[in-house]
Amino acid sequence: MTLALAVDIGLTLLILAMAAWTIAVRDTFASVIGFVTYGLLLTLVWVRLAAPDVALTEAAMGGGLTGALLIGAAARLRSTESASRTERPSVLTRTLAAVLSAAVTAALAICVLNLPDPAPTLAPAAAAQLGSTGVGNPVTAVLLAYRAMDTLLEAIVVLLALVGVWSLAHDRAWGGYPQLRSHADPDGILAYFARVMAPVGIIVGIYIFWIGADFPGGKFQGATILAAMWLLVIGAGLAHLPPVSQTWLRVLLVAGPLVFIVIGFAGLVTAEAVFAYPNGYAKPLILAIEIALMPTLVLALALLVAGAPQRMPPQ
Amino acid sequence: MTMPDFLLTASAFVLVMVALGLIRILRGPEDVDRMMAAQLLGSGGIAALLLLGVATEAKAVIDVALTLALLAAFASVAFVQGISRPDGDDSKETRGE
Amino acid sequence: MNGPTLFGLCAAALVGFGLYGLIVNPQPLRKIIGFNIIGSGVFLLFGAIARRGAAVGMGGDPVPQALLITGIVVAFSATALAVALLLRLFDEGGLVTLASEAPPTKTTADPPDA
Amino acid sequence: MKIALDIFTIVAVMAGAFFFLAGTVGLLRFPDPLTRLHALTKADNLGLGLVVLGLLPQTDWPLDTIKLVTIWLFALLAGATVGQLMACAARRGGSNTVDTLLPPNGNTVELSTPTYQIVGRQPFAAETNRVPSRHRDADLPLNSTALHRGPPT
Repeated sequence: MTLALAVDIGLTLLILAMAAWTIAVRDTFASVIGFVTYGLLLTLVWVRLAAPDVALTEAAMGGGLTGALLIGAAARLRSTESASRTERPSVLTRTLAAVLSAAVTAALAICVLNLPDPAPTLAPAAAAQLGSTGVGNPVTAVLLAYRAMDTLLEAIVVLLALVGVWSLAHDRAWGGYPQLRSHADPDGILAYFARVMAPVGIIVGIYIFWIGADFPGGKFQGATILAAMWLLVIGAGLAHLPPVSQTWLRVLLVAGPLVFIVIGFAGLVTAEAVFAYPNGYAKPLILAIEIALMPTLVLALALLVAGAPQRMPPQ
Repeated sequence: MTMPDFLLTASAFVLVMVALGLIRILRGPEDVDRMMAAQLLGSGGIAALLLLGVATEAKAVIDVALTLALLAAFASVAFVQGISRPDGDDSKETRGE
Repeated sequence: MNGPTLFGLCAAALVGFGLYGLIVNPQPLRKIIGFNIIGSGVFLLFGAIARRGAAVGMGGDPVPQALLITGIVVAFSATALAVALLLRLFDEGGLVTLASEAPPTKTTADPPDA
Repeated sequence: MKIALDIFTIVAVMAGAFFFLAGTVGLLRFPDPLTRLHALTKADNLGLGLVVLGLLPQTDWPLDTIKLVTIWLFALLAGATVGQLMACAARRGGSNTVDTLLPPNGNTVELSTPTYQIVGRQPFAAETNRVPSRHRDADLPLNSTALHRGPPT
């Protein structure tokens, strides 16, 4: 057990060093690289905390998609770097910030050290109900059975964020193509990479989605992988993003939450409550919701990375 | 020394190696160098994760490593594109829609 | 000292780092990164608490873990929206600043035609 | 048989760990980006590859085995692609060489927004000073001797 603790301590030190450097480094581009590295280390921590579902999400979101999003922004904003450096706050501000941050850290640390023992847990309650959902993975069961409302609202949050991003388009680019376009030679190495990687990646994404019912995995993780593969193909110059005014795109984007809501409210008739599933039908209904949410999430996550429309729609 | 202990030690060793490689992230000097250190952390992290997973017989860890391998590759490509693109502006693009 | 406590303390420190970066870094993109580090610190704290709730053969309490997944996805969405706002600000004036005496911006630029 | 497989695991994992050591030492000690890249690919391909190879006897056939091999293939593919792209970026002198990506006449790039030209261009001039002049030729063929010119840093 001491060996495992040594690994934990090393991991902690590594993470703290990486976070401090990400905050302190002058160059924004370097900071983004630090942040992605930090996300990768967090994935290892989630595994150490016996939360493989969270580790999968962190690996997909924290490192991959957020990294691509931030790097695109950092590249575009590079010309503002030197102007921003002149705005460095005064010594007083920095001291006050350091004191405040240290106080927050100390308060949280005291809370951590005084957590109740034995720890309260809902694990037995979740385990007791697991059989009735027909789902093997307790996290998926929580996401789609006991706390389905959260998951629905989460999908809607992703959608609303996308609407927010789109609404930041210039008037003339309204409903047009997102900025993301490739500089890559369509016969170059990147195209080759995308041609080989994307099909295998799509299989992995669907696999992660599919095993989510019984093992760690699920729609968010699978959708993130699929979104990343789509962006990869676009980045390699093999495909284009559609203009955001396309009808099929908008239909697919709202279809997932809509199916979720319909099934949820059908519970009022078929079972006793909203988001209750009739006996014996829990698993197929959960599966139906997951499958309907999948395209919504893939499209929404990829388009969030692509950003606001920048070019005019076709006339 | 049992097999899990050996694998755990190997995992810790790889992590330490990767941590030393992170000095390159601190030093730079160019973003390319930093990216290389991040790439080393990517493959080292995957190796450490696999060793850890097999040592503790946690099957799901292999899936995590698989996801990590995919997304790390994706992020690396996004980074190189970001580096070779001065300000993200693409008006020099000649291929029309 | 055990694993969850260790990572809980690590999480507390991360929140502190992120808060400092959020306040001190002048560039808005860096503030977004700082904010994300605060977020991950909070997630990690939550994860440590979930790990302490390990029972009935589960490695951790599944309810906080499910909330964590929700949280990570929502954090990503918020980050994407913040970045989009930032880029729009850049498109407007060519400069990104939160300073009160912002330099006069040029007229609104139009995107090129496709 | 079990013992033979275990010994194989130990040998392969140790060899893999050695290549991570080699990669780290190279990344820290080598003088310029291209040689460091050379060291990195050793850790990437051989280090991870040998670790995966060593773990194969310890995992279940067939699904886990396929996954492990897939992970290594991903790493190989990504390493080869990103390595080449990074080498191109390093040859140009890294990320700060904005000027190498501009057309030869330098100052007139058709940026999409007129505003960028006025405000966004200024810092570029400052950045230019940081780039060694011999790195400014952007369009050298890949197989030219340019590959050997990296300055010791």
